[in-house]
Amino acid sequence: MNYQVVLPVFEGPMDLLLHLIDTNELDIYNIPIAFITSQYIDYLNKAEEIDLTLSGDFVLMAGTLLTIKARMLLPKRIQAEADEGETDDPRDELVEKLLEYRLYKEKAAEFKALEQSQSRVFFREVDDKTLLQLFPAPNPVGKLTTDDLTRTFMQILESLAGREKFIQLPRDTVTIQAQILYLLKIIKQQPGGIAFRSLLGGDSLRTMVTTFMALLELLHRGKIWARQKESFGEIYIFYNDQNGKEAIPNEFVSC
Amino acid sequence: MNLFPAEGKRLLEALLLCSAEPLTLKALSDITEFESAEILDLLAAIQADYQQQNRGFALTEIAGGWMFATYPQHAPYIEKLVKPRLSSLSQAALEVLSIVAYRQPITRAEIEEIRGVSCDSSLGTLLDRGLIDEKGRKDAPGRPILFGTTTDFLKYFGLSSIKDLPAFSKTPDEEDAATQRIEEA
Amino acid sequence: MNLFPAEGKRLLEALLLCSAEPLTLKALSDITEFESAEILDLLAAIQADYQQQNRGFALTEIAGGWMFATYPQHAPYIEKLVKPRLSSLSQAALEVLSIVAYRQPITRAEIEEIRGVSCDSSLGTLLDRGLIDEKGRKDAPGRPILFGTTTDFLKYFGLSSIKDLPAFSKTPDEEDAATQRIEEA
Repeated sequence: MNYQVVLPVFEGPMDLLLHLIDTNELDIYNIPIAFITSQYIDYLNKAEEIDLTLSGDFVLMAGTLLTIKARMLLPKRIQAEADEGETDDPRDELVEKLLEYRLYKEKAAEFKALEQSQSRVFFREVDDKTLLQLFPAPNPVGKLTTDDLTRTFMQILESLAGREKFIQLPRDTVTIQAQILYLLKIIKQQPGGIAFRSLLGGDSLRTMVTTFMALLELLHRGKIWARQKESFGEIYIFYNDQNGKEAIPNEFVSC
Repeated sequence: MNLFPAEGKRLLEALLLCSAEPLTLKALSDITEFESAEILDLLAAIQADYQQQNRGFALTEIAGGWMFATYPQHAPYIEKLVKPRLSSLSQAALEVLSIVAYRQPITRAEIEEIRGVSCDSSLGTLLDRGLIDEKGRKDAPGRPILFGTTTDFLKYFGLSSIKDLPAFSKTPDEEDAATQRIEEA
Repeated sequence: MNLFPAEGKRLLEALLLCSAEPLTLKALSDITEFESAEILDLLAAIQADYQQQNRGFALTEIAGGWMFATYPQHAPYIEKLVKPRLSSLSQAALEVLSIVAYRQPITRAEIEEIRGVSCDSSLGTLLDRGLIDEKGRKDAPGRPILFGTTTDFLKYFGLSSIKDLPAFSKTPDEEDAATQRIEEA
């Protein structure tokens, strides 16, 4: 028997976060960030399992949540120093954005109700064709000339060329799932380890976050190892061939 | 009849207001499910109401149907109202027209692919103005309608043939492709 | 005024019958050459007439002007007559539209900042349906396009002016800010 996984679909990361806050009856001014982050990432994982393609924006928000979580973990003193004496809550900016988004989401619901009631009201219809028969003189294109036509078409072609270039960006095509498969392949090809930095180079922010999330997932599943030679040194990623740690050169320390 | 006469009149008036074309007895009876005789009675009552109350328009029987129409003495004012609207195109309509002109014959889906947004209302405007019309069906799944420009289009833009449309100067490929398509058309 | 009041009413009614768009006070006064105050009196008189006579449609103030509109109870019948309306707006489009409505003029990047997600296709839909349009460019790097709502937006949602937007209920600060922004727009 096949089970259909029913997963609610969200308009974006903010929509998903609000849903998590509402269903868990959380205080938006005091969000338990570790809890919400794990719920959020849980949703992303479920979405991947059923092949629901989420845009890179969802992954970007996961990165934001992890950053806030990390900053919350810092001792207050260090945090205060990092903020040059200010003791702002790292969640403030997110809360502000969530409140603003929620406001417009509520307005959208009101517009939907207006749309529905207004859809039952009809207005006078006037047929241009009939009017043109009654008042035949006017020129339906006004002062437009063939130059306007040509210029407009040229502009459309230019924007089309721009759009095609835009579509070629990997931005929305890279999912965590796809990135996991890609990373596994290239990490496997490098038995001597591959520098973490080199995996993140040259990509857009969205792709970098996706790559980072994919690496975390691979670590979590025990498919790869991450090691560094010294504290704050370059992190190297190794493929875990299931034969144990001996595959990793000795000079690396666990991290 | 299901409704009181006053309600029946109200319904017919609402239908007449929303129709750009004369409404036939058959259309009115299909929509309202009233008997033809009842509808004729109601229409006569509406007609009398508007006359007695000296309203600014009348219910008239025209071209086998019924519609609200204005009186001839108001024509000069109405002309001032409608002429500016009938002699200008929105930016969206101009974009669709330019695509049809250079890429004809073309389907709605193809136009939408080029513009990246839907174009229902713009196509409707251009069809109403007689600037484009249907040029058969495309030999493709669903047999979609193909659109092309009309002789009125040539007249309004002062062209003797569609080949007189200015060619492009910037991208030679596009120019070739466009010219080719136009010649095929 | 050149005409007797009854004649003035008749002329306005004729103009309202011939317009598929809300007629503004300015358009009516340009066409009729009546004073604004006289026109307002006449419109109020027409409105009262139709209500007292229990007609099938009403004169309503919408989208900055006046036009004849039907009553909701006749919708099931009228739907059989007129071409089907465009589908209702998606949740994404409604969210983008509500941001544009309260924050106009606003750039795409600013909308995306609020929603946390890209909005190309929603913006495209709203532009094609004429619910929003370009309101110039922002004086910022890249000179991004500014978007705002149109009179069709007001008509679509049954609002008579942008000041009729549903007010913010929860946070007074936000409401003030939004109201201020709208008044500046």
